[in-house]
Amino acid sequence: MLQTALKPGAVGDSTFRETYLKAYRFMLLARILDDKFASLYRAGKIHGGVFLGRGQEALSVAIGLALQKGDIFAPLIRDLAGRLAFGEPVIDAVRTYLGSPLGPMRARDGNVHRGQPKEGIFPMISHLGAMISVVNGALLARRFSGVKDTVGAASLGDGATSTGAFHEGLNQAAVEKLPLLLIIANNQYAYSTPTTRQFACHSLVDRAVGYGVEGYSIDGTDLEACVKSLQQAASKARSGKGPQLIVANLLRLCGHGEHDPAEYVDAKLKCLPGGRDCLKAAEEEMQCRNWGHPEMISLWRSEAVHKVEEAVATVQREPGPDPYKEDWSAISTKHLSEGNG
Amino acid sequence: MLQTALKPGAVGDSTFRETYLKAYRFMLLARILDDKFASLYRAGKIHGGVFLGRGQEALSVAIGLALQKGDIFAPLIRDLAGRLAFGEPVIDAVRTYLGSPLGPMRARDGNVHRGQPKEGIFPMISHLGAMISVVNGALLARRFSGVKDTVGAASLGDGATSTGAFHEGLNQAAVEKLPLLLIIANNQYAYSTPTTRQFACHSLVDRAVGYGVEGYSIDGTDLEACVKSLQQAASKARSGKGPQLIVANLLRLCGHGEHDPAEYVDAKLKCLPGGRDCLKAAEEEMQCRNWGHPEMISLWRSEAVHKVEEAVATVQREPGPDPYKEDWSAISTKHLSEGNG
Amino acid sequence: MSITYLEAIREAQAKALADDPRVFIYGQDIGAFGGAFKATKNLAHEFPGRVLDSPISEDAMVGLGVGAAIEGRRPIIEMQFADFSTVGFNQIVNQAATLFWRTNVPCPITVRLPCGGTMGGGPFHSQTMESIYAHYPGLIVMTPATVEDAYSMLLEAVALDDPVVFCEHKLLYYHLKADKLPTEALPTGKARIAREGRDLTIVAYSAMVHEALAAAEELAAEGVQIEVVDLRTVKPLDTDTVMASVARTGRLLCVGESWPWGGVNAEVIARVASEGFGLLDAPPRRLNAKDTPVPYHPNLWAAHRPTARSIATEARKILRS
Amino acid sequence: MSITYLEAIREAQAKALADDPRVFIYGQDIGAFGGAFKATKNLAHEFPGRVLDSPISEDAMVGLGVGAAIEGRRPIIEMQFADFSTVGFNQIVNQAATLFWRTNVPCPITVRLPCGGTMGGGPFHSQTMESIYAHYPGLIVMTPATVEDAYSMLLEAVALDDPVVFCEHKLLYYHLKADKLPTEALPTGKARIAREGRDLTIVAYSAMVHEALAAAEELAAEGVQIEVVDLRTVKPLDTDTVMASVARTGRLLCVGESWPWGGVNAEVIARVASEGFGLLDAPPRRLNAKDTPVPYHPNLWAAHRPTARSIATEARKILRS
Ligand SMILES: Cc1ncc(C[n+]2csc(CCOP(=O)(O)OP(=O)(O)O)c2C)c(N)n1
Ligand SMILES: Cc1ncc(C[n+]2csc(CCOP(=O)(O)OP(=O)(O)O)c2C)c(N)n1
Ligand SMILES: [Mg+2]
Ligand SMILES: [Mg+2]
Repeated sequence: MLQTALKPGAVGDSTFRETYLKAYRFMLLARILDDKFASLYRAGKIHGGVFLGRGQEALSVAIGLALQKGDIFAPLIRDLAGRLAFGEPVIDAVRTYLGSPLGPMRARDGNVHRGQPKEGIFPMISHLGAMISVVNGALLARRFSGVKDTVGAASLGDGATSTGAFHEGLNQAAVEKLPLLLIIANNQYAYSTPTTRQFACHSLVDRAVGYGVEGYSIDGTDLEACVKSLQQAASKARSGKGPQLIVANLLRLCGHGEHDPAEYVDAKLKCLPGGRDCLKAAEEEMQCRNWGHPEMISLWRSEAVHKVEEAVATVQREPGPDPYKEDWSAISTKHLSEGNG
Repeated sequence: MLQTALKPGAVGDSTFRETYLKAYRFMLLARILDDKFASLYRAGKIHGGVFLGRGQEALSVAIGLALQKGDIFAPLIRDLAGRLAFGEPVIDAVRTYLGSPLGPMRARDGNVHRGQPKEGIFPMISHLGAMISVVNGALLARRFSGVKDTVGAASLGDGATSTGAFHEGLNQAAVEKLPLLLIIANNQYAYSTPTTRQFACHSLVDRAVGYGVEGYSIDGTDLEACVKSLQQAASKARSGKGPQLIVANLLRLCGHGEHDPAEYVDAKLKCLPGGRDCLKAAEEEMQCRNWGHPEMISLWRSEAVHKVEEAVATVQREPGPDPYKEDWSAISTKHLSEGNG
Repeated sequence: MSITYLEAIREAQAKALADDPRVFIYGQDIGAFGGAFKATKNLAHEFPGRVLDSPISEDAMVGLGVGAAIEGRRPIIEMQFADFSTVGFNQIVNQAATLFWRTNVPCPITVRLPCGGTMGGGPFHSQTMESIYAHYPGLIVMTPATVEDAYSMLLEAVALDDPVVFCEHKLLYYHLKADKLPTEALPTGKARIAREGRDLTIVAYSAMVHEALAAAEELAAEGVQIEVVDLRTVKPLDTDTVMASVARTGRLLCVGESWPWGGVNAEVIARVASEGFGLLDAPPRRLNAKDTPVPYHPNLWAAHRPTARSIATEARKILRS
Repeated sequence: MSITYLEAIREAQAKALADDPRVFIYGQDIGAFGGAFKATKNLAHEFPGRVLDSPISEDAMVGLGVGAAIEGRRPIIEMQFADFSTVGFNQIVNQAATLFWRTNVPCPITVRLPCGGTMGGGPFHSQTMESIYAHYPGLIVMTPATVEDAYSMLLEAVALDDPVVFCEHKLLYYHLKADKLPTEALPTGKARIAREGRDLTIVAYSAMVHEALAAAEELAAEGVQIEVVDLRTVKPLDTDTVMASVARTGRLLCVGESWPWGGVNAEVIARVASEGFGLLDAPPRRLNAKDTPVPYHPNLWAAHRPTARSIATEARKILRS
């Protein structure tokens, strides 16, 4: 059941080189955008919380790249890299965080609670685990329609595996043998809670056998491992092998939210495998392999910075939402709306 | 992790012989009482449903016998044998089914929704899986009080393993390393639904590793296997080894309830291991081993019949509940009761 | 030929499946078995692959429905009993109910809840939950009281682009009969005058409509003419019809099977008191179940819920005031 | 020295832990970290082994509390946000709330819900759920509006033998301050006259009490004297105090942050209309949040919930009628 992530001999192969560099660019863009959100937060420009994916870009981007246009992605709070790789425009993220009425959530919902269902990005509700069965339903609908070669990915954290919704959702997907990729980013903490207070199994991948699904255990800071495992899992799911459970080991390199100094994080974890910064690791890897010259990387960086600054500048010029323009109706059948009692 | 149930050499040993016969007597009593409930149901003497444990007496009685006075038992709908073995009086069951105000549920709740929390029998609410965390809480409370050498058992069916409550409850027990016995009676159906629509794992015992708990897979129609496995699991739990997950294979030899002809049951299942009648099997075993002469057994039977008939006769003479004697208040702090709005 | 309330629900689902390929049904034991109450009898056979048995996973059942709805399907989710929707609660009130408002993508899901007390049902097989679901923005809550409405409103529910909590009353399943299925119906959101009268308005819904009608019959013998309004849907709530009736009678009694604190009765009285204060010649009153779980024994259950007798008694009080 | 609403909640828990060995606290991140809002700051350190971090399992969190209560403990269960109690809903309304009535064994569990809207909270971190829980028999629902009540009512909640849903308002956590902790308090179930007046009664609870008081201040400048009643607990609901106030003023406005359909406001108006009809010189009115999820952006949120301004506007309407 448990699989090793790496296909031998793949290294060096030139299409993979491109994939790797592409992945790196999205990781870089995500990191820079996240940093921007953090500084906007410190500047008091963002209402409510800010949640970063720092340290989890390799895993997240691998999800986005393993998916194809038309697939489904239900990201969680640390999936900026994966969102971008799957095609979410930078400006969608900025507009949602800054509460622009032009954003996909129209200032009604904010921060990480964003998406465009018709584009295949399902916007999370906050209740952890709740999106899995929603992805299942979309995949079942596609089966009804005879759509083949499609997959749906749902992201989760280690803490979210303790929810009943996680269990019901994964079990439901297994019973229906749906092409679900369930990716668990075990970043060692759920907010402040260490995994020892969250589960007692040796590894979360040990849960796969109990659902009758394939399981993968990977180093979530190893971009190559992430990309290849996710691609392998995705092609298995596409080919009718049912749900694939990917458990990645890594470390949250930020607070739970930007309000959280996260003093509770055990410093030793940084030295363990999975504790390093996946972005730096990818850069080092690129150097060893001589992929992408430093100049190119710094060019990419400045392009990314430019892109982010431009988006933020644009959105900051956009007017805030006007309550008088809202119809204050929660249903689409307007003549049945009760108005505001 | 997976264990074999039988301790070699135990067979024949005389204290075990007594245990076996004791178990058999409770099984017999349970079967006879269940049959009585069935006939009362057919006679229109019972309001609402009747749910029998036919075919599951061996497993259920093993639970009751593995528990000691002071332990906790949260039985489910097919646990009459276990309840009796744990000490539930026959008349409690009869009074609850017939709705006598003298019963433990005072005609407020009925049939299998009965118990006496202070005696360690937690009365189920209908929502499947919901009792596990309640047992966890009681066990945690005892840990606070320094009570050692105690265990709590919760019964579940195969279908109930699909609930979020099952997952959260077992995981919680594992994290707290509580002395929980979680017994799953896989009787092949959840109402009409076969296990193929309920889970996709090879065996439910494969879930144990995913929670980091010990797992047992047993033939639920083999009384010896049930008694010994449950005793082994109980002593492990008592000695601080944490939750024990027992998965028993057997067949429901009745409808989901007495209203259900259960035509959906695949006849072939009766021929498979786990498909036989555990009561008959125990009798045959006793014959082979020359334990308990036929006369004794028929004596036990008539004693059981007498006990049951007596209880029913007594309860049938008891007056029904009087709505005017009810205070119609759901809280114990009477001066805060809203009355009947 | 005569058809029961339950058969009407089965027929409505059969028609929805036949007329609209986007419709499918998902729930426990609803496939080959036809459901705990047989509301989907033979449908799995008649519509292969579109009536699916679910695991005992209410949360995931509703979540799956929402995902399918996003993809343009029209799922009907059957809860085995309304009482068990408490474990699917989050997906109903926070996922289905918020989807359209958040994303502008409609969520045409119907959640069927077999509701209400029956003999020997007890605390966990008797609950009515319309008062809970109606509180949440984004949901439409239907409470059909007749065979005709069970049929036409369920078809409406499936046709609507919004999530509908469809509260069907188990007590009406077998006893309530009609000669034939309706070909037309009142629009969703409109209440119905179930009986005309000029002395007192009784507002009721679901099974309580029949208790109210029986009470009205009893009081007619005393020369009192009761008007009975059947709300049909409790959200939206047809304030106009209620107000018009109170305008005629000047007196109001609200009857519901749910618990006394809050809920449909409180909402109706609050609206009439706020918007129709001048129409009232006497204080409006309400009758609910008692403020305890639903008892198992028929003696207790009969005293727990409003009945024709207790309604008539309450009505007399109002008529005297 | 000055103490905040949040600190009062922390102090009440410290006192409960210190005075009663049966008390323990269970919830996410409440141990060494002190909770998402720091309501249990240092408690794990001061009371070793009695303040436990739970997995993200709301259903099991409440279930564990009930089991411990059966064994004589007095658990306090902290939900990280009230909104997430929807996944612990079943254990609250069907397990905790029914235990005493079914078995005669009390269930002294306190479930703390950080409730209510804040800037940027959005649809799933802003909900108030008192109107949902109060509908269920077997629960006591507290909604403290002051630092003093946050402290004394939480101590009461833990001391009571019945399940209490303790709704604390996040908007009051840091801003609301008092000079010291109270040594005495009104009994549970009694409402409080937060401001005296003779022209109009405004009934409010939780954070809305302060909006109502601000509105009263604004109207005082116009020569109008508003009486503000703080319900304190919404179940049981102190009908007497409300009625006595309406008897004085003849006019009633109910203000609540929950959604418009049903709930506290409807319940209060229904009671006054039924039992105090003759006391009313004008139609009673209510003000709620709008019937949509709670919006993320402050502009929208400010328009979604009742505020001093909208309350004052509504009050003027009533005073004119
Ligand atoms: C059902 C539910 N309970 C509680 C919360 C509050 N909450 C939000 S994020 C979080 C921690 C999640 O940890 P994890 O799943 O490991 O994801 P991570 O933040 O580490 O990426 C919690 C407790 C929630 N969103 N949903
Ligand atoms: C949460 C929940 N959903 C649905 C039901 C209705 N129900 C009662 S028993 C049952 C089947 C249970 O099957 P299983 O767990 O295998 O136990 P068995 O009846 O086979 O002993 C169902 C669906 C319930 N009680 N609780
Ligand atoms: Mg984590
Ligand atoms: Mg079963």
